[in-house]
Amino acid sequence: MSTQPEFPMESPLLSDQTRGVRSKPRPVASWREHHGWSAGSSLRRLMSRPVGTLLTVAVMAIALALPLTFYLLLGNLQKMGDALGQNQTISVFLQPGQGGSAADLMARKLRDHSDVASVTVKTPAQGMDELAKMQGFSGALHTLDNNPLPFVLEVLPTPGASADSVDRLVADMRDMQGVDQVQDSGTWRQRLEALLGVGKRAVLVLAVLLAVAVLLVVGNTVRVDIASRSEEIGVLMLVGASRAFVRRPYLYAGIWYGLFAGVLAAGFAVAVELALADPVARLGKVYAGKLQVDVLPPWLLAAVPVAAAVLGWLGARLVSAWQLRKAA
Amino acid sequence: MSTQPEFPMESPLLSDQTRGVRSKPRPVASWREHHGWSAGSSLRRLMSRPVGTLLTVAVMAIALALPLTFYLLLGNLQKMGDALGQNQTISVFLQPGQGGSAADLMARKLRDHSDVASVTVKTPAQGMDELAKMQGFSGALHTLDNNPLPFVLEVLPTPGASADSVDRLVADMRDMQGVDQVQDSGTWRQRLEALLGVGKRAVLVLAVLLAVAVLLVVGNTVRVDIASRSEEIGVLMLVGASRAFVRRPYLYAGIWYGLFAGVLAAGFAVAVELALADPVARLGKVYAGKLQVDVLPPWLLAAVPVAAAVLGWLGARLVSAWQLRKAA
Amino acid sequence: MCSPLRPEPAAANSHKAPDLLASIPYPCGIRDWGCAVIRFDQVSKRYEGGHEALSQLSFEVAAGEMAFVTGHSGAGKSTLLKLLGLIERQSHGVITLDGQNLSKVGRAGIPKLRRRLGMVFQDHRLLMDRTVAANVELPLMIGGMAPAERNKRVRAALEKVGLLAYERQLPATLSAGEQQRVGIARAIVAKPMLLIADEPTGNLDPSLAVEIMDLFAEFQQVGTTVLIASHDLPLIKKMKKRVIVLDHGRLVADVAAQEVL
Amino acid sequence: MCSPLRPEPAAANSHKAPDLLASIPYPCGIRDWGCAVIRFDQVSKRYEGGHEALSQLSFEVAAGEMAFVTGHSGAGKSTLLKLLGLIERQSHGVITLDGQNLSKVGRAGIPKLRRRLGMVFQDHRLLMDRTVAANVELPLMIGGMAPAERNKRVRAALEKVGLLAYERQLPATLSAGEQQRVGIARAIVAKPMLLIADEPTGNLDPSLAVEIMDLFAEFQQVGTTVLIASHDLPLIKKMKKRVIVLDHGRLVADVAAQEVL
Ligand SMILES: Nc1ncnc2c1ncn2[C@@H]1O[C@H](COP(=O)(O)OP(=O)(O)OP(=O)(O)O)[C@@H](O)[C@H]1O
Ligand SMILES: Nc1ncnc2c1ncn2[C@@H]1O[C@H](COP(=O)(O)OP(=O)(O)OP(=O)(O)O)[C@@H](O)[C@H]1O
Ligand SMILES: [Mg+2]
Ligand SMILES: [Mg+2]
Repeated sequence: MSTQPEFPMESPLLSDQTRGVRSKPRPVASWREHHGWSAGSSLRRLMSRPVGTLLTVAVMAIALALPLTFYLLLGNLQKMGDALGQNQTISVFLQPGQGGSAADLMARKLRDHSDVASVTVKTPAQGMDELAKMQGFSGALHTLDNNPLPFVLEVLPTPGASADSVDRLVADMRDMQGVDQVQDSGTWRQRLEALLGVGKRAVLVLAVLLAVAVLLVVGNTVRVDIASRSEEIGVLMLVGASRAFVRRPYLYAGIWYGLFAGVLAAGFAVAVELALADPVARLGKVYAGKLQVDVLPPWLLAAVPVAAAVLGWLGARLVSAWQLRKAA
Repeated sequence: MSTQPEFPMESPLLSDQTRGVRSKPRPVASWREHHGWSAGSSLRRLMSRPVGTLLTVAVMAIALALPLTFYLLLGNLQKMGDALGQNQTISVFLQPGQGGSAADLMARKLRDHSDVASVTVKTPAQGMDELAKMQGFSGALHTLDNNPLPFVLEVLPTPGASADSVDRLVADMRDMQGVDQVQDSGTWRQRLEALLGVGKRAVLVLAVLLAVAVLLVVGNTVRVDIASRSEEIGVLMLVGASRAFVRRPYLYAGIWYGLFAGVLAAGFAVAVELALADPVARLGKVYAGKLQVDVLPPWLLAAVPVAAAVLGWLGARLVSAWQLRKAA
Repeated sequence: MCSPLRPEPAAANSHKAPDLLASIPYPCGIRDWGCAVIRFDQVSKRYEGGHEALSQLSFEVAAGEMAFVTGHSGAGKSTLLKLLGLIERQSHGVITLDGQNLSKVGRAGIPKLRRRLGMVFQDHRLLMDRTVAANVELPLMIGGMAPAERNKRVRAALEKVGLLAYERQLPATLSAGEQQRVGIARAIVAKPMLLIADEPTGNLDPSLAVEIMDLFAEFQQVGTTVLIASHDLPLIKKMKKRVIVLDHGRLVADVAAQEVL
Repeated sequence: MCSPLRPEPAAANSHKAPDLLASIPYPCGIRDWGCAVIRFDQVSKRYEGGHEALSQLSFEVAAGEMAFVTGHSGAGKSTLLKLLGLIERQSHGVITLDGQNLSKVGRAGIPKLRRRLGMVFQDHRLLMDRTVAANVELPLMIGGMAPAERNKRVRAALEKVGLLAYERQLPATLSAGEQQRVGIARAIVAKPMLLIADEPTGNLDPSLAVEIMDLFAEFQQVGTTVLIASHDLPLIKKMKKRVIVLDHGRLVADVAAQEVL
């Protein structure tokens, strides 16, 4: 017993004289290492129970796909609305006394208005022709020798103009000198606006519900994940792991869930796009090719997985903070 | 040792001479008892972790509320479409030679048509008045001494008539003797039909997604529930529990989840109804009170929790059957 | 009915059912005294990893007999008991339990068979979210016993292991030895025809261990067959019961009760 | 530095640090030989249920000392060790560990403290979804050791408990005794300054138990303080180390190593 006893580990370890594990502090390297390990092991863990992972990812993907789908639908509705709105001309009837030069002057003035896209001058003769055609008794009115119709300006508002600005335009024109009457086929626009109003309100309600749903699904999944591994967490903390260390694999799991769900959701959205292509194309025919399907921009499709991963991380972070507080 | 040794349980148990637990077979009573116990204990278990239960129920409720909301939206859209459709009259221009009696005869004939709601006869004088008012040059046409306008029948199709049947009606009227021309302001209806076509297609796509989502959420929740209790299940099976016995509390948990989620979803749907009431009312004003909000019928609101409970039970049944197959 | 293949217990193996038992009418009535309840015939168990935990094991345990299984750590004691509870299946050979070939027991038959056994597990296997009483009550509940009788039996069993005072507590609030005794109470509460205990005294102090062993012996007195895996040699010697010794999965000694020193 | 309150070990208690140890330079260098590493001062622990598991416990364990804690099932052995690992907190009294008042250790300090301890748990506490080697590696990974050195140490520790062959297996495929030894390997792999073992030989056969105890003694030889809870009296007697005896939470005897018969 005169010789100093060896430390009861094999010889290669005897060279290190300090006790414990922190023989050579290497915080950055070990931090990087554990991040890599956490990412890898959490991924392997998800892969090791493919059915469960797929179920969870699918639920999250659907929650993510729905807002995308609504975005798509609303975009297309808006386009349709615009397309419908584009056909709406406002007829400005000049007073019977006003001649062609007055009409041209007025037309030029109106063309400068920011909400006006184009102005067409209709002579009394053109008006009579049109009236005859429109009312279905061709030729009958041509027998009239004295054309009683006034000059009419057909004003087309700019395509994007809102109902309000068009209303203001109509009021402006009513106040112009030499104008007898302004006829705005406004019910059309009014009806459409009302319809879109309902649609927008509904989409808003649904979007709120869905945002809540995404958060709930991510949070719930991670919560359950952590709850089912409470034993593992307990063991890790018993052998000296810090909270950050314990949490790391769960945060990565959240990121993975989000990433996969995001990719799947983007895929769903593209599928919906394709499903919508056919009816929208048929609708397009009504407008003789004026309507193009509104598709999701590629940047958005790419952003979805990233945003979902961030959301997954966030959900995992929140829930894990709350649950680890209960652990010893 | 000449006396027979007592069974090593206390005296009240010695009276029963048989071994094991099935001393007096009472299958029905014990079955009922275990059902009651399962229902109660699974409910207590859910209540003991309120946050987790609430999260799960909320996710399920949202998945259930969405189809309800779509049902509501589609119903209201359809109503709006009908309302818009109701304003669509078809103008039948008779040949110039046809007099008032011929017009009345034709009107009477048309009123018998199943797709026709009402027919109004417009005399040439009325036509001229209207034309004058409509075109904005009041009085000007009255100076004409020879009225060139024909008799016109204003035909209003029955409110619920489809675009197809109205098309057929128009074709029928075109073929009638003495009819010069039939003018159907059909683009209106065509546009609306196209719009509703897109909407219906979209709702179908979403409804499928949501049905999948409901099943996934229920299944996933129960799966995770069972996975996190795999140890408990193992213990129960080790002491002789049958699969049906082990499964029972999970089935009840599924029922409870479904029931709560269903009640919450019905609440959500009512909230959406209220949120929609305002814009629909505004839309209603456009039609001068013709439009009423389409609300969810009470039987549907009552059916949702029941259906959800059944769905929860089904999800639990499927997943538990699959998961217990893996247990020893 | 004895299995026809069975040699006379006293002849083939070096043990005999104690005379005392012969005088007691066995309540079950389906087996003869001294007849083999457990019969291993060239049983081997190779785990998936390739490790042969048991190899060519042959022995019999008579009805109403109490026997110890001992051996070093990893010798195969737990594996042997797990085969009897159908927790694992043997790779080769035939195991007969109460005249029933265990290889023939299908999935539906397992719960029925387990309800006739009382098992004490090396890792306790308690339900951590139910009280001690609820844990002990489990086999009775599964068996469909009436609540009043259940309650009586549970209290009797808990009293036997000295834990009646802990009735309403959760297992997590008990010491390891107390948890182990809850497991023992659960195993005996249904008065099984066969008691299988895996290291039932591993967490108990010597005097308590003797008490528990005496409890098992009491059960043997009324005809229950008892098989206990243990590495506690002093305790085993003290009990003076048959000892089956395993070494790396092989039966290396089978010492009859009378021959235990 | 000794805590100033500390009485001379040989004076206050009936034990003395073995002479042998005095000649060995302690590698850590932050404490004097024979100085109290563990100091319990009137410590009581009352669990939420109202049960008083420990009452007014006072004793010291010197640096480099090896001591057993024994007592009946439910005496409070595990509770005592849990207080040292900050798994439970005492209700009254002061516990000092290596000069640090444990009541003053906050949530952030717990992991740091635990990294300096090696704990063997009565219920093993292994991660069932990681291999044996990964389980043993845990403390090193948490400590941030480089992979190559980690691997060396893990193999050395597994070799010490005779489980190097099981390196790649999952704990579920090991026998209870093998699992227990994995837990021991995990406790020693980081060369802790204090080893706390709760019933480390409860699932081991007598000869293996002696081997494991000898391993703990080897650690003591290089200056590690070792505290072992055990109910295995023959084994404790054989080891000839200090024995602290609990009875219903009270210290009823504290036998110095030399006085163990
Ligand atoms: N599921 C399994 N898969 C692979 N090998 C296993 C499995 N279970 C046990 N083994 C191995 O079989 C051998 C016997 O294990 P068993 O549990 O029967 O030992 P034991 O005698 O009960 O030991 P102990 O006294 O330590 O409990 C051990 O070497 C063990 O590693
Ligand atoms: N979490 C807890 N809540 C309430 N009481 C507890 C708790 N943990 C332990 N006890 C009680 O405290 C007493 C001491 O428990 P402890 O685990 O320290 O005993 P032990 O000496 O380790 O026994 P064993 O040898 O059986 O492991 C026991 O009576 C136990 O019932
Ligand atoms: Mg074993
Ligand atoms: Mg203990």
